[in-house]
Amino acid sequence: MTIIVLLPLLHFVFAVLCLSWQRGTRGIIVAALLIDTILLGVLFAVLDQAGSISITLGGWGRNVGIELVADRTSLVFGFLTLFLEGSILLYLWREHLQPYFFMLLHLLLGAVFAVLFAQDLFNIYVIMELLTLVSFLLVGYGKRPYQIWASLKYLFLASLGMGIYLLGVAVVYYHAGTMNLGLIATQLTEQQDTTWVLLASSLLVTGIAVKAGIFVFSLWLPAAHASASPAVSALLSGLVIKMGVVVLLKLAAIFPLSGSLLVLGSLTGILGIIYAITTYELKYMLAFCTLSQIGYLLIGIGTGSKVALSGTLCYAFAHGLFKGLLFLAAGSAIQATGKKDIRELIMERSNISLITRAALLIGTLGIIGLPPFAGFCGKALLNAGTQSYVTQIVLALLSFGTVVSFARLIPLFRFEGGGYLPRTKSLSFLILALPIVLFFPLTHLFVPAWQWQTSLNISLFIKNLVVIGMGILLARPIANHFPHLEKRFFRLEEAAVVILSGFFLVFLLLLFA
Amino acid sequence: MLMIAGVIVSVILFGIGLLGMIFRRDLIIKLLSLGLVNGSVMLCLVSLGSRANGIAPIIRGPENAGYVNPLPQALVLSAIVINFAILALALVFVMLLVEHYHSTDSQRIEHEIKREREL
Amino acid sequence: MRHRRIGLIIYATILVCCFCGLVIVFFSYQEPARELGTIYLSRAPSETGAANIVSAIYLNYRLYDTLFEILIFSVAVLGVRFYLSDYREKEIVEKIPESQIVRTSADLFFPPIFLIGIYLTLSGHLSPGGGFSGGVVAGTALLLCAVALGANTVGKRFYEPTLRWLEWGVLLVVLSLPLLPIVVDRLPFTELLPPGTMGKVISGGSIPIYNLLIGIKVFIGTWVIIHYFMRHRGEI
Amino acid sequence: MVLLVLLSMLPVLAAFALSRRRHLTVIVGMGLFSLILSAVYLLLHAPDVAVTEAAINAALVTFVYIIAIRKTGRLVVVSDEIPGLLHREGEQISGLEHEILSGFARQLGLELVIRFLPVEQIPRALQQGEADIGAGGIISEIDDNRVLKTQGYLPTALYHLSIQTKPHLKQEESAITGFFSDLREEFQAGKIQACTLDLARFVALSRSDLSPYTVRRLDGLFSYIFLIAPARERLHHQFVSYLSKLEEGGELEKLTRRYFS
Repeated sequence: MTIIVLLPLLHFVFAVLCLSWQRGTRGIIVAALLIDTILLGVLFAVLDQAGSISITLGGWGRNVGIELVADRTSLVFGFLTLFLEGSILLYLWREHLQPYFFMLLHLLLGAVFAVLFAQDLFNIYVIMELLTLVSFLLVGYGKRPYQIWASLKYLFLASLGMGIYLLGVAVVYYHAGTMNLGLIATQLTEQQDTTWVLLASSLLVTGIAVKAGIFVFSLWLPAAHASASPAVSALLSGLVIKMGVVVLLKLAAIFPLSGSLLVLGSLTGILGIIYAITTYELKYMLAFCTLSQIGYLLIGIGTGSKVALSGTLCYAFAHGLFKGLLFLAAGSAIQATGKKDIRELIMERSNISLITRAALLIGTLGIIGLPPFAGFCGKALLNAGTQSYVTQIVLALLSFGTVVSFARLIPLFRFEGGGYLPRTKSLSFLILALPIVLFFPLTHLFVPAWQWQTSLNISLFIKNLVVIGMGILLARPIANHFPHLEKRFFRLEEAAVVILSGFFLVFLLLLFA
Repeated sequence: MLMIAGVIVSVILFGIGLLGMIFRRDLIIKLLSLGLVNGSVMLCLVSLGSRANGIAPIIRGPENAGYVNPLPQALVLSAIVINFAILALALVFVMLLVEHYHSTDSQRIEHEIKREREL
Repeated sequence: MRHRRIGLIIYATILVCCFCGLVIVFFSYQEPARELGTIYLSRAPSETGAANIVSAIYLNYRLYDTLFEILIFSVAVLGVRFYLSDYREKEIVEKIPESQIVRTSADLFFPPIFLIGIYLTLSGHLSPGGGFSGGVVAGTALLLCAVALGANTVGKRFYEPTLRWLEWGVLLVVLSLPLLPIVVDRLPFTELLPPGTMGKVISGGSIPIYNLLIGIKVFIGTWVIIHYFMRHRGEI
Repeated sequence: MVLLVLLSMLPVLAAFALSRRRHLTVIVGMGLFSLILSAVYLLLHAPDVAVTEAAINAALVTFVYIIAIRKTGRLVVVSDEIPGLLHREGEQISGLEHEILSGFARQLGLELVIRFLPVEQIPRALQQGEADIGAGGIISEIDDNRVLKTQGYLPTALYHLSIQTKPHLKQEESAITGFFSDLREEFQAGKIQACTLDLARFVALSRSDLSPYTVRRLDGLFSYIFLIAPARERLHHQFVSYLSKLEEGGELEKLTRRYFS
């Protein structure tokens, strides 16, 4: 049971060591990876027996102390963290970075592990603030003015979101008398008048949504993710955004959020994909795509059935893998050619290393959900988990949009010679690419077999292939004839107003649900 | 009564901070508004824990009554430090931006960055 | 363009007003059924031995939160240091004229403020205060000196590498102390020291230790922040 | 009761502080706000929070912000004092270049600071980053690659003055050294043998007695320019576009007429 305390705290210790013992940075990296692997392995074994474990720090009962809980969700995200950590550290192996960078990296990983196990609303607030600050500093690491501005915008909006969240915590504490999620759940069943839940949950959801990459709330995301360095983008897009989703998962287990999450999910999915289709700058396109993919996860959480929740986990895991791979590969492609635009990258594809292009291809296949790659598994489970036709249509639309936006990358993949890529970077691509290809067997570790039996059928394969085929065929005409989209909302002032409007949207959705 | 007054004031402060964040174009003033937004939530928390004729939660004798709720105060202590960290770090970033763009006007900076991207 | 801006102003103002109204209405609509926080008041004196219940919660029941908070503070210090380090260093041209009044007042005020800082740090378990406020107050005392004598003069008295070692060493200790019980086969974050008699100077288990460590950490951090800002921005 | 008064003061103070224009007022106002807030915490029986709030928000944040804003927003101009272009009138500074520079500084939201420096020291000051812009009747002919130049904003002419009857055939060094005001005194004392002057300086000098000198107008097109510090490429870009906007809008002509009618 000590593991769930050790995982975050050891990373913090490593972070401090990174800074004070500068020559041993690489040794610390290897040690951290090893220890993470061992601890997660032990945790897997324990959870396989017990289902979930909890610990109350200091041994004080959960009504006064802080409780930490580990379950299947935290395990899945823990493994995702491990994969991304390994890949990113390998990617950065040859680069000359200051120990400061590695310290921030370890702090980020520690905070991520802490979020996975957190079970207390205020504890979540503190961890999320640490996560905000660390990712803020990581985005601005290059000190270029556009990076600084993107990260400052991120800090402004995320901090505003956390202020709203804290107000929500105050409401919850005032009425429920506790901040422990489990105790709140029991309070909710005991109390007769639970009108306050309306305000509390809309405040909490709004605050977290700003960090979770949901379209109307996280308008800072495209700039921040596109202007950070590749490894940081991969971490932010693959991991940090997911932490918001993890918290939403925890909240959804207690508060009645399903209807509003479905609407928010559809909204962020469709708006995100529309923006992704019209963007030609590769990293911006990937960032918008992140916004849309969060839609899948929210729809899964909102649906709430067991299969859909498994689908959410599956897709979150898969998305972390392929979005991390895509950002890393896109980073090295842009580095090799000096071009950012997809069209220009295609013109200069001979300068991009073959391995980078292969990595981009695998990432693309993963994200468009070609069976049996990673994206397909999550989509299949999500599809099987929902009963309503509206949701299924939205899911199909999302798939179609993703294919359309990624079909433009296809000309990159002509088999011809390419530039040089260091071996460590190829290896780091491999770490992420392998699980994407072998995703289906991997899922058996955390998805029960009966869920697969109910969700896999031949019509699903056909539907998926039809969507992909249509997407590839229609990609060019759609992208060419798309109207110009308003980008004003991405500015700081407007984004703050939009967050506030988003609060009322959530509130009204909860009111009428 | 006292508690509700505190809550009302803190919510009004929250609104003032929000308006400042949205309408003041100056980044430093925006930052201070952000500080106000976070600070107002702390006032809300503390006043939720308060009570009329209460005693500060420092035990002086054996009797056990009349103390105000200590938990929100402990939470607010953390929140104040977090707020400070945000304000200090964001200030450094604003300074770096001013060094480059010679302006604290958010819209101008945004405009300049857009132009640089198009170049 | 102008119409848009006015529209935005009206829209945002209405939204903010609605938001405030909504929250106030909800707060006044429903009052909590019972008194909150009594559990800490009844349990903390005997369990932790600290008279100041706030610090009992802060450094014992919810120590985990506090660890994150210290990390956030450290990240802030580190960020200030990293991002200001290659910011153009100001030649300190304009120095405060060496006026006797400023120097004397610095001499006069520095010791008492510094002592208040130390007192706040060490008596955090008995009375209001604690590591954070104590550290900041002590740092502010140093700031007074820096204003009077010049940041570089004061800065020279602190050898920076030592300071850095101390800062990170203290953080390391704070992070590993909660893990110490594992060695004696207990759960992490378990209190190992006896609570002692409430109200005595030595009481409260490990709360004074944490207060002292946090105080040192925050004192150094505050000084680093002030020093870096002064070095790169000129003095007051 | 005190508590209610303090509580009601809080929004008023916050709204007042945040609606001010000057950074210093806003920061000090928010510091005061924090102080009152900490008093409120004390009255709400939260002494721990009060101490921390006073130490961190009222003292530390205010202090750090005051240091930070201290030197933002300064546009340092080094210039020689030239009548008509940039000269002192009692306490005030006026002139065509001053008009242009203050308009530019206003557009950038910076405070204009003018330091007077002899002409030949201006490039060095710009290079060393002591100043941002060099002004004071600088001729487009200046041959200095170490600084950035703007386009000419006002055409001018060069005059060669010499005390001999025959004009010199040999190219002379520029005689403009030191402050122009010193130069004028030297002229009056008759210490100067020969020199080349621009129109503004020439006009200013011609008020005194120039009879011993032969005056010859040099061939070629000259105009006044500004110099920009080499490290400030963005500023250079902004200033050039500002000048061309002035020219297109006809405001430059209006200003010129005001000072050189």
